[in-house]
Amino acid sequence: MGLLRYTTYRFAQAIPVLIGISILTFVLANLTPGDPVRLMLQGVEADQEMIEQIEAQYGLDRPLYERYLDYMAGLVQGDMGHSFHRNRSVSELIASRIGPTLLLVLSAYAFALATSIPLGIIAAKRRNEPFDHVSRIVALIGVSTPSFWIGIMLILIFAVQLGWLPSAGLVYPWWSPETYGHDGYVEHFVETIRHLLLPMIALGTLQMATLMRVERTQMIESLQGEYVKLARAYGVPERTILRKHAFQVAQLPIITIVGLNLSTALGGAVLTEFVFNINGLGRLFYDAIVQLDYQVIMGITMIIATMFVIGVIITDIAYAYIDPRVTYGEAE
Amino acid sequence: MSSEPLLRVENLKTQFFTDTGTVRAVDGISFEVYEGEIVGLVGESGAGKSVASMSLLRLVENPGEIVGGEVTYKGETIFGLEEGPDGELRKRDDMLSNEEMRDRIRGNEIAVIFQDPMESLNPVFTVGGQLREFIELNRDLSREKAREEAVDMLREVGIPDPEERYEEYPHQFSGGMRQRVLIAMALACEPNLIIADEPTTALDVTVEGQIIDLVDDLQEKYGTSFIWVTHDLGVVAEICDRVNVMYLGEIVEQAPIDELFYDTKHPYTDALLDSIPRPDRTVGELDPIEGVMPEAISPPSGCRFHPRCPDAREVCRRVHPENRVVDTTESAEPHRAACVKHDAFDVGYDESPPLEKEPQVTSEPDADTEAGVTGPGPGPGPGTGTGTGTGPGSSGGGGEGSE
Amino acid sequence: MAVGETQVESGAEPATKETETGWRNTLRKIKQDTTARWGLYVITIVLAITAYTLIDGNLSRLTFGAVSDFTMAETLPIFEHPERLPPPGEAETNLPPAFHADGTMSHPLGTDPNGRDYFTRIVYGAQVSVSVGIAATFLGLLGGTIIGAVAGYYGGWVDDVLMRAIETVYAIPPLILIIVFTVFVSGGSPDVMYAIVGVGIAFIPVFARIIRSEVLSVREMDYIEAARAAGVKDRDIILRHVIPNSFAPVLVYATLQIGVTILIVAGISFLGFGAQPPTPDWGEMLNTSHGYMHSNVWLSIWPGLAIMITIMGFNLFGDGLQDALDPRINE
Amino acid sequence: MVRQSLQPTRRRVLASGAAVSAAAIAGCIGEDGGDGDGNGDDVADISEFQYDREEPDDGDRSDSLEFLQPAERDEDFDPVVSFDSYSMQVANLVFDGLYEWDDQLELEPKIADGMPEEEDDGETYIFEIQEGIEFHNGDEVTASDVAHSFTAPVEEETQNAATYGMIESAEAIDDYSLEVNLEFPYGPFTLSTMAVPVVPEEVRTEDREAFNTDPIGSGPFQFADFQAGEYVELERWDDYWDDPQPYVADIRFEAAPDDANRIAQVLAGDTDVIDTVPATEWDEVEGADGVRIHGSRSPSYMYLAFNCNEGETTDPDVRRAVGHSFSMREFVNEHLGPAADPLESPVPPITNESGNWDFPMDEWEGMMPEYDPDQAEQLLADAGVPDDWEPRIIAPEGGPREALAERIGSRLTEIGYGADVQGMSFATLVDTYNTGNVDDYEMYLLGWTGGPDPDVYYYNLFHESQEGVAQGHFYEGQGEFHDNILNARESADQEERRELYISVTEEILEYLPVLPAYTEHNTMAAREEVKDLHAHPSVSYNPRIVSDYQNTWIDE
Repeated sequence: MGLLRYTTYRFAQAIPVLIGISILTFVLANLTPGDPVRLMLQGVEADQEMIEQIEAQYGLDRPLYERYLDYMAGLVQGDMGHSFHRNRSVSELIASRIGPTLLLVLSAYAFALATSIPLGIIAAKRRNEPFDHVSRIVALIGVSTPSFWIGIMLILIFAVQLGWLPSAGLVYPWWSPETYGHDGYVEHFVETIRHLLLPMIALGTLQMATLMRVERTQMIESLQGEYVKLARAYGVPERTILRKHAFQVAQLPIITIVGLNLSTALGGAVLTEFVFNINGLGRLFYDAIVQLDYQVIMGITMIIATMFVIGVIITDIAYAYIDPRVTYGEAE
Repeated sequence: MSSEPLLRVENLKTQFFTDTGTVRAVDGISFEVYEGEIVGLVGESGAGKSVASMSLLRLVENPGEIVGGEVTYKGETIFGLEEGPDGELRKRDDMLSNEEMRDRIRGNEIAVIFQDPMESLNPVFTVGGQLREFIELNRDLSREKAREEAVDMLREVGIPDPEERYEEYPHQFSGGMRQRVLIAMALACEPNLIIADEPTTALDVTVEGQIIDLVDDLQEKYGTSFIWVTHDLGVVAEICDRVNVMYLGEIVEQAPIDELFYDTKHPYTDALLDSIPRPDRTVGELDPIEGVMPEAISPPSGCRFHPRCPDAREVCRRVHPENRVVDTTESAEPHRAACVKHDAFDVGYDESPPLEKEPQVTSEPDADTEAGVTGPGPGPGPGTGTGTGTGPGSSGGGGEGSE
Repeated sequence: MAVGETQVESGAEPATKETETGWRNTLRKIKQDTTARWGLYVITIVLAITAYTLIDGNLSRLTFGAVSDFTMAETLPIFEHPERLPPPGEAETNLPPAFHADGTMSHPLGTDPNGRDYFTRIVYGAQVSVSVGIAATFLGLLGGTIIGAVAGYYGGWVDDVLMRAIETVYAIPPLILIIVFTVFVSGGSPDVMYAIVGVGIAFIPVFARIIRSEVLSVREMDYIEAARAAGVKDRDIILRHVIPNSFAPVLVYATLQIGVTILIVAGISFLGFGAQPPTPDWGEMLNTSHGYMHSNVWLSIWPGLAIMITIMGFNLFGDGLQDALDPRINE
Repeated sequence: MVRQSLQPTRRRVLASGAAVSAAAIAGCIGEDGGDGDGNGDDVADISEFQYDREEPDDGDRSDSLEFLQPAERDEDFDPVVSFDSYSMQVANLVFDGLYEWDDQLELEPKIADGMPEEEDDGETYIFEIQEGIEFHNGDEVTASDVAHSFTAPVEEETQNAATYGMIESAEAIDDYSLEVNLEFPYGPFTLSTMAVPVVPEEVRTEDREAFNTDPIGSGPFQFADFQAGEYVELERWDDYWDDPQPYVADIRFEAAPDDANRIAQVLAGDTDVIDTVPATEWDEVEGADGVRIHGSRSPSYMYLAFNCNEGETTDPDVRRAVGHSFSMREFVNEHLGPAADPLESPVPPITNESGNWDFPMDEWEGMMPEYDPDQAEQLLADAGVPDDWEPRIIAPEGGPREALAERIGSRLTEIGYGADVQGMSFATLVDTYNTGNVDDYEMYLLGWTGGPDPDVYYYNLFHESQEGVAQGHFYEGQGEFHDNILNARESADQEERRELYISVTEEILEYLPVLPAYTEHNTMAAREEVKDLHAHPSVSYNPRIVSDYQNTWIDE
C-alpha cells in the first residue's frame, strides 16, 4: 500500500470510531434523569402547550433511535444542534471557540517538544551524571503535578507577584492588532506570545515531562544499538551519531506518543482554560456541563474526539512515512 | 609475513565496573597481527573476545574501561599507559587522541564487521546511504564518488542489482545480504585491518559458507588483515592463519592453525575441538565441554579452567599459569599455552594429586562471592590481575568444598 | 485498529516481556534500584495513611452515620476531626501554617476557611484521593482484563466488535469522558462514586489493549494448544492460563496508571464534579481553596503537594518495576 | 414568566424606586453589627467602600477603561429582549431610561420631564419627555419610541414580558407626551416599572436581530466593536445630550467567570475594574497595593426555604428548630464579612429605605430564631423527628450558599441528627428545587434580586401562584396570606400595601416557610488610578460611568 492509499485507508477506518463516539455521547446525554424540556426552560414558567411545543420542536417526543438518526443526519451536514442556554447553533459556538483551544494545545506541544527532546537527548547522553539526575527529577515532578495547579502557581508568581506576564486570556494572532489596540504586528506578536506563555507551560509541562522520559529511554536504548556501535567503529563523530543515527530511530516512538498524548492535552485544556480564563472549547465544555446544555456537550465531545482521532491518524501517517519498516498495517 | 606486526597487543586489560563488582572481561592478553593474515580469536560466549576486539578500537562502552596494557598499530600507540610522577598510571603522551582515533583509525585503518547483521544496520536509513556515509567519511570522497564506490562495492560483495538495492532499507534485505553489506562497508573504507566479530554466527550454515568464501576471496584480492572473532573452530579452521584461544578474559593457547588443531597444548582447546564436528571424526565422538563458564566477575582461583578441566590437579587450583611458549613450530613460530602440565612451567603438576570431579561451578554467583570480589577493586597495573587472582573464597563452594 | 495503529515498539508501553527470572528477581532488582526503593517508601507511607483513614472514616461512618466521628482522629492528639466544624465563635479560620509568623504549632499546616485543622484534612484527604485512584484503576483493570482476554482469545468478529467499542471509548479524552459520564449519569449531582466508575470505564481501553496483545501471544503457546486439545473449557483456559500469563506487564502499567488516575480525579474534583464537601479530598480541597487563591495560598499549596508526592511515589515505583521487568534497558 | 436568581446575575434585578431620604439610610447603617454573638463588631461595613467625589485637574478625555464581568453575557443588547444583568451592564450605557435609579435606588427622571401624572387611581399615567434628545443615529427621541419600549416586551413575548405584563396600552399623545394604561392599579409601577430603557422604534423594528447585537440608543456611549463570547467595546458618543459629558473615551467589557482569575487580573494590573469581589478574597483585595474596593448595598436577598409540602419540615417547629440550630450571623460574618449583611426579613434594608416603606425592621429582627442548639434539640425531639433524620439540603454549587448548607448540616450533626448536603449546578437545581418532593430536598438555598418594591419578593417567592415555579416551599399560609400578597400587588395605595406586607412578613417569621439569610452587596475592585467610580446598588447599572454624582476618569 502506498502512503496515499494508507492515508485514505486510515481515515476510512476512523469512520466507525466516529460513529461509535456519536452513539456513545448521544446515549450518555440522554441518560439525564432530568426532563430536558424543564432543563431548557431553566425555571421559566411554562404551560403544557408550551412544553409540548418545545418537545415537538426538538423532537423529544420521538423514540431515541429516531432522534439519533436525525442527529446523525444533522452532523453529516455540519449541524450539531442548538444550544438551549445560549440560543445559538452548536456548530457556530464551536467554530468560534476552537481557535483558542488549538492555539493553546499546539503551542503547549511546541513547548513540550522544543524542551523535552534536547533535554531527553542530553540526559541520555550523560546518563547517570548530575544533568541526568536533575532532568529526571524535573520530569518526575512534571508527570506528577496537576496541570491546573501548576497554572495557579504560575499565575500567582509570574502575574500577580512579579507582574511579568498577563494572568489571563489569549491574544489571537488571527485578529487584527487594532482589535487589541496594539501598534502594529510586532507588538501584536509579542503580546500573543506573552499571553500564551503561562497557559502553554501549565498545559505543556505534563507533555514535556512525559516526552522527556520517553526520549531519554529511547535515546539510551538507541545509543546501545548495534548500528550506533557500527557508526562509532567507522569513525562517525559522536555529534552526528547523536543527531542522526541514534536520534532518528529514537524519534519513532515519540511520534506515536505525541499522537496518543493529544488525549491528555485536550482534556487538560479544559482545566487550563478554566484557570486562565481562555474562551476555548474547554471553557465552553465546562459551562455547558454546569448548565447541562446537552447538545453543546455532545458537540464538543464529538469535536474533541474527532480532533484526537485526526491527531492520531496524522502521527500514524508521519510514523509510516518516517519508518520504512511499517507495512501500512493491513492486519495486526 | 614481515617482521614488524601491523598490530601488537600487549597485556591488554579491560574491566567493567558494575554495582555488583569489577568484571575483568579482558585480563592481560597479548597477540600480534601481521599484514595480510587472518588471526582467529576463539572462545565461548563471555570469554571476552568481543570486548577485546572493541578495546582495539578504544570503543569499550560504559561502565567498561581499558585499564592496562598496550596496543600499537603501525607503530602508533592506540593505547598505552605510563607511570606518572606520583606513581599513578596515566595515559602516555604519544597515545592517539580521541579525535585521531575517530578520524584516522576507525573505519579507514581498522574497520569492523559486527555479529548481528539484522541489528547493525540502521533501520531508518537506506542501505546505500549508510554505506555512502562511511565511505565519504573515511575516504574523503565527494558524495557522488562515494555513491559510485558504494554501488561498486555492493556489486563486489555479490549483491545483485546494486543500483536498485542501494535505495532499499535494511529490512528489505535477507540476513546474508545484510552481512554482505557490512562486509562491503568494511572493505569500501579500504582499511588495513578488519575486525570481524562473529560475522557469520547469526547466519544459517549455507549462507555462512558463502560469506566465508567471499571473505576469503576478497582478502586475497585486497590483502587486508583480519581478526576473526568466533566461537566456532570450524570456521577458524577454514580461514585463519593463526589462532588465539580465549577463556575467561585470558588467552590460553596461541598457535598457527595447523599446530592448534593437530598439536593442541591446552585442555580447553582440546575440549573445544571435541565439541565440534570435524571431518576426521564421527559425530558420535562429539563431546560437549562440561559445565558452564564462570562469570568473569569471580574467576576461579589458580587456572581459571580448572573446575571444568579433565586434567586438573591440585596445583591447578593454586597456580595461575600465564601464557608461555611451550613449543616451536617448524616455521619457527612459537606455540604458546597457559597450562601448567607443560614442562615450561615446572610447578609440580605431575606430583600434584588430581582433583575429583565436582559439581560444576554455576554461573550464578551468590551474594557472598560478589562482596568478596569487589575487594581488589579497579586497581589496575601489571601483575595485580594475574597471579593468584581473587584469593580464597572467591570461587565459593565449587573448588574448595570439593576435596 | 484505527487508533494508535503503528504503535509498534512504543517506549511508553510497559515492558511487554517478562524475563525468565521471575518475581523474586524482580523484587531483588527493585530493592537494588534507588528510585524504585524511594517509590516503595512513599507508596508504603501513603497507603498506610490511606488504610488508616479509610478504616477510621468508614468504621465510624458505619457505626455512627454520615458526617460522624472519626473516632481515631480524635484520640490522637495530632489530629482534629477532619469534617466537623469548630463550635460557633471559636473558629480560627484561615490560619497560616505554623512556620508563618501568624501560625500556631497546634495547626501545623494552618486551618481552612471553616476553622478546621488543615493537617488533619490533608492526611484524611488520602482516604478519598488515593483509594479512588486505586479503586478506579482496579475497575479499569478488571474491565480491561475481561474484555481484552475475551477479544484476544476468541479473535474473529468478537475481537472486531470489542476492539471497535474500545477504540470509541479511547477516542474521547478521559477527563471529558469522565465528566460527561459523571454529570449525566448522576443527573447533575456528581459525586466521587460516579467518578470512580467513570474513570474505570475510561481506562478499560488501555488495559484491554495490553491484555489483548499479551493474550494473542500467549494463545499461540503450546500449553494452551495442549489444554484445548485436552478439552478444557474456554473459560477455564482464559482464567487459569491466559490471564495469569499475561498479567505481569499489565501490573506495571496499572501501577503507573494509579498516578494518572489520581491526577485526573484531582482535576475532576477541582472542577467540582468529583468529591463534594465536606469530604476531605485533595482535588476538592483545591476546588474550595481556589476561591482563596489570593488571600490564603497555603490552602492551595498543601493539597497540590500532597497530590504531587503521592503520584511521584507511584511513578517512581512504576519506573522501578518497569526497569526490573524490561530487559531492553539494562546496564 | 419568572426567572430565578442564582447570583444576582439575572436582570429582574431592579424593580423600582421612590424617594427615600439620605438620613434614613445613614440611620440604618448605624444599626448594623454590634449584636448577635459578638463576631460582628470587627466586620467592616460596606459604606466604608464608598468614596467621595474625585474630580480631575485637567479633564483629559482620552481614557480607556476595561471592565471585567463575573459571568458571560448572553449577548442580548436590546433591552426589550435582554434578560441578563451583564448584557444590561453594556446596554445601560448605550440606552437612557425614561427614569433611572440613583445610587440610593431612588428613581429620577432621565428622558422623562419630571414625575408622571397619575390618573384613575393608578390605572393611568401621563408622561412628558424632554425635547431635543437624539439617538446615536441622529433621530430625535419621541413619545412613540417610549411607548414602543413599554409595549414591545409583551407584544413580542420576550422574556421581559412579565415585567410589563400589567400594561394595557401605551400611546403617544404627541411627540413629547404619552399615556400608559394599566390593567389594574399596579403597586410597583412607579417604583420600578417606569425605569424602562428607551429604544428607537423605527431602527429597532426594521431588523430586530441586527439591533440586538448592534444597538442604537440615546445614552452616553455607542457600540464600537463586538465579538460574541469575547468582548464588547463602546466608545463615547460625542453628541450626548445630557451633562456631564463622560471623560472616558472607550470601555471594553470582557468576562472572567473564575473569581480567582478575575481577581488575579486586577491585582496584576491586567485590567482596570472587575465586577464582584468574592468575600473569600476580600481582605486580600482590600489590602492590595493599587487596588480599591467599591461597594454598595443591593436589593439582593438570599434565603433558606423549607419543604412545607412533604417530610419533617412540614412541621413549623422543625423549621424553627433548624433556625435555632445554627447562627446565621456567625456564618455571614465569618464567610462573607463585609461582602454581605445578615437579613432579618424577606425584604432587604435597601428596599425598605428606597421605597420609603418604614417597615418595623427591628421588631422583625426580634422575631428571628436565635442560635440556641438546646432549644433546637428540644424542638426536634418534641416534634417526634426520628433520630436518624438527615434532611437533604440543596444549594448552588460552590460559593457561600453551599457553605451555608454545609454549616447547617454540621450543626445539625452536632445535635444528633445529620444532613445530606448537595451542591448542584444551577441547571440541575432549577430542575429540582420546586418539585415539592421530599426525596429531592427538605431545604434549599437560593436567592432573588428585587428593587425598591417588596412585591418582587413577596409575590414571586411566597404567592401560591408561584408554587412549583419560583418557589418550592409550597407554604399554604394561614388565613388570608396569599390574598394579602395579591391585594398588595394590585394596589397603588402605599399605606394599604405597607399594612398588608407587615402582616404577611409577621406570618412568615412566625411560621418560617423561609428563613431569610443575607443580602449580598454589589462590589467592584478597581485599580487606584480609576477615579470617581461609584458602585451602584443595581448590578446592571455598574459600571455607571457618568451620572449627576460621578464622572469616572483615569489618573494616568
